[in-house]
Amino acid sequence: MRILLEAKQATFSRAGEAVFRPVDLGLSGGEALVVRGANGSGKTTLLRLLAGILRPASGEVTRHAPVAFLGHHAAVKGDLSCRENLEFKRRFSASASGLSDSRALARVGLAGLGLRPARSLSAGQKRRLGLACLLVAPTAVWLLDEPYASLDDEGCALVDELLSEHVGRDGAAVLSTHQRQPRIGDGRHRTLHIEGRERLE
Amino acid sequence: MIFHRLKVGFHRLGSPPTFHKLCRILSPWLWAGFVACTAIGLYQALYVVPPDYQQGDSFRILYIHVPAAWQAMAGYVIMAILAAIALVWRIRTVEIMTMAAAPVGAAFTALCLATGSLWGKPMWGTWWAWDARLTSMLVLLFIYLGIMGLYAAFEDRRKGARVACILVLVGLVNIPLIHFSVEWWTTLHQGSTINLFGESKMHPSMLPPLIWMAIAVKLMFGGALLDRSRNDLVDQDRRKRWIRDVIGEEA
Amino acid sequence: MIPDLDYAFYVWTSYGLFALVMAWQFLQPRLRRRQILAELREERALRTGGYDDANS
Amino acid sequence: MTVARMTALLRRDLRLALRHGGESLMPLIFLFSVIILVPLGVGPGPNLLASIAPGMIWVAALLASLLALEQLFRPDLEDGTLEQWWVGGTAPPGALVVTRLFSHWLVTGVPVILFAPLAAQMLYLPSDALPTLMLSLLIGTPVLSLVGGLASALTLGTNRGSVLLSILVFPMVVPVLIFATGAVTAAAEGFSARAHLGLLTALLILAVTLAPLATTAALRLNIE
Repeated sequence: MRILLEAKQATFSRAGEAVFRPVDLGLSGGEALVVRGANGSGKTTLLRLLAGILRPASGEVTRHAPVAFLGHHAAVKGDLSCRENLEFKRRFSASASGLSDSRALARVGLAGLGLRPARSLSAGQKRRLGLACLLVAPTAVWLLDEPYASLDDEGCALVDELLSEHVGRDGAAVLSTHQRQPRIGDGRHRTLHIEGRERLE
Repeated sequence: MIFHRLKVGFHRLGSPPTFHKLCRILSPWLWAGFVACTAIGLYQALYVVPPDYQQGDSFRILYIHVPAAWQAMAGYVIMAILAAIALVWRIRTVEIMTMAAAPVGAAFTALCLATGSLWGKPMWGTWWAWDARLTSMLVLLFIYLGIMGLYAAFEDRRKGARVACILVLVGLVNIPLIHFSVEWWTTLHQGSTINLFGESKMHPSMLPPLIWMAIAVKLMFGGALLDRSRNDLVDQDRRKRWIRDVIGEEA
Repeated sequence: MIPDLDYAFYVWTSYGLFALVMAWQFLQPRLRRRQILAELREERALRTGGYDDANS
Repeated sequence: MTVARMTALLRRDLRLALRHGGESLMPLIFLFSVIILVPLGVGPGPNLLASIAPGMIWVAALLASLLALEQLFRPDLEDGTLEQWWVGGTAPPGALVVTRLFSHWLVTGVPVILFAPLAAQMLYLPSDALPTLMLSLLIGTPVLSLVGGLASALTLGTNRGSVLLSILVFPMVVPVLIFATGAVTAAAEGFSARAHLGLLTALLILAVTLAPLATTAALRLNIE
C-alpha cells in the first residue's frame, strides 16, 4: 500500500523549546492512527504540523496525497448558510466527486437546516457541519483534531461510522482524542502516545 | 564560503550563554569608548571651533543634531541587517538584538528632531518647519514606534520579534520612498527648501568634532544595544538552567 | 570655564538633551537588570524556601 | 487548482460583504461625512475648498480603507478558515492573500472611486482635474489595500490591533498621499500630472510585488 503521509523525526518548537518528542510515522491507505496524550501534550500541534499549517522545527513531514484538516473550529463562516459553506468548501477544494450538499447534510444529521446561517447552529451541530465539509470534498487523508468534542453519543457514533467508511475506501485518517476510545471498522487502528514538554524534563 | 562562515559565526553567537558573556565583556568597553570620544568631541565642539560667520554659535547644535540624525538612520540599517539575519537563520539572540535596536534608534530620532527644532527657532524663527529632513525624520520616528509597539503587543515575545522583524524589512523599503516623496513634496509646495547647513560651506576646522561625535554615538549605540539585548535575553530565559548558572554568580 | 555663547539657550538645551538621552540609555538597562535580578532572587527564594544567598 | 481556490474565496468574500450591507456602505458614508463636515468647518468659499479638495478626498479614501482593515483577516483567524489556506501545503497562500486584498479593494476602494466625481463637484474641484483624480484613485487605492493588508497581517496576533494598525499604516501611505494629491493639484493648476502618476504607478508595482510576500509571511507567523 502506498504511503500517503509520512513524518520523520518531526517536531515543532515554541519559544525555542520542542512541544513534543520528535515523531516518526508513516500512514498508508486504509489505516487510521489515533493520537493520544494528556491536555497540553501537543496533540493539536502535531495535527497542525501534519496538515502543513505549521512547519516542522526539525525533521520533516511529507504528504503524498491531498489532506483535509478539521480543527477545534469547524472552519465555517457563521454568516453564511450551511449550504453556502458546503458550496465554498467544494469550490475551494476544486473537487467534483464528493456527495451533494443535501446528501452530505442528511448524512451528518443536519437535514432541513441547510438554509440556516451556520452562526445559529449549536456547537455540536457546527462540528457536524465540519464533518459534512469532509464529505463534499473528498480527500485521501483526514486529519481530525478532537472530532468527538462537543458531540452527543449519536454524533460520536457518526464520527466512528464516517471514519470506518473513509478507511474502508482506502483513505487514511489521523485523529486526536483524550477520552473516547474510537471504534473504527473492525477495531484495527494504531495508537500513538505523544508526550509533551512537561514530561520531557 | 564566506556565507557559510558567517552562518557558523552567527550560530555560535546564537548560543545564549555565549551571547550573554559577549555582551557583558564588550559593553563596558563600548561605553568607555563613548565617554572618551564624547569628551574629545565636546571639547573641540565647544572650545576649539570658532563661531560661524553667519550663524554665530547656534551652529554648534550641529554637533548633536547631525550625529543623532546619522545614528538614527545608521541604526535603522543595522536593525534591518539584524532582522534579515534573524528571519533567514531563525537565530533567537539576533531577533532579540533587532528588537533592542529599536528603542535606541528611536531615542536618536527623537533627539535629532528636538535639536533640529531648537536649531530652527533661532535660524528660521520657528520651532517647526515642514522641511523635508524634519518631516522624514518624524515619519522615521513613527516607524520606530510602530516596530516597538508591534513587538510589545504580542504575548509570545518570540513571535512578536519575528513579526516585527518583517516590519523592519518593510520599513527598509519604505524609508527611501518616504524620503524621496517628502523631498518632492516640499520642493513643490515651498519653492525652495531652507538649508540649515550647506555641505560645501562647511569649513574644514568644523569637521573633526563632528567625526568624534559620530564615532561616539556609534559606540554608544553598540553599548546600549548589547545592554538591552542582554536584559531581554535574561528576561525571556529566566526559567532556563543556564541562567541559574550565570546569574547565580552575580545575584 | 563654560564658554559664553550667543544663542546660549538653544545650544545648551541641545547639549543638555543629548546628555539626558545618553544618560537614560545608559541607566535604563542597568535599572532593568537590577529589577530582573531581584525577580530572579525572589523566584529562587520561592523554590528553595529562603534567601540563602550570601550576597543578598 | 489555484485559480479555482481564488475564485471560490473571492465569491465567498463578496457574498459576505453583501450580507453585511450596512458595513459595506461604511466607506461611502465615511467619504461623505468628511466631504460634508470639512466645509462646515472651514467655510464654504469655493477657492479654499477647491484647493483642499484633492487632499480631502484622498484622506477620506485612506481612512475609509483603514476602517475595514481590522476585520480583514481576524474573523478568518478566529473561525479557523484562515489556517485552511495552508492545509496540504500545496496551494500557494500568496495567491489567496492577493485575492483577499482584491476583495478588500473592491469593497472599500471602488465605491470611493465611483463616487469621487460627486465629491469633487461638491468641493468645486476644477473639472479639468477630475480625470486625474479618478486616475490617481484608480492607481492609488489598490496600494492602500495592499499596504493596509500588510499592517493588518502584522497586527493579527495581538489582542488590540486597531491603534497599532493606524501607526503602522501611516508611514507606509505617506508617499501615496503625496504623489496622488500632487497629481490632482498639478492638474487643477493646469500642469501635467504625468510625472506624479508615473511615480504613483511605480509605487503600485512595488506594492504589488512586495506587499503580498510580506503579508503572507506575517500571516504564517501569526497562525503558528
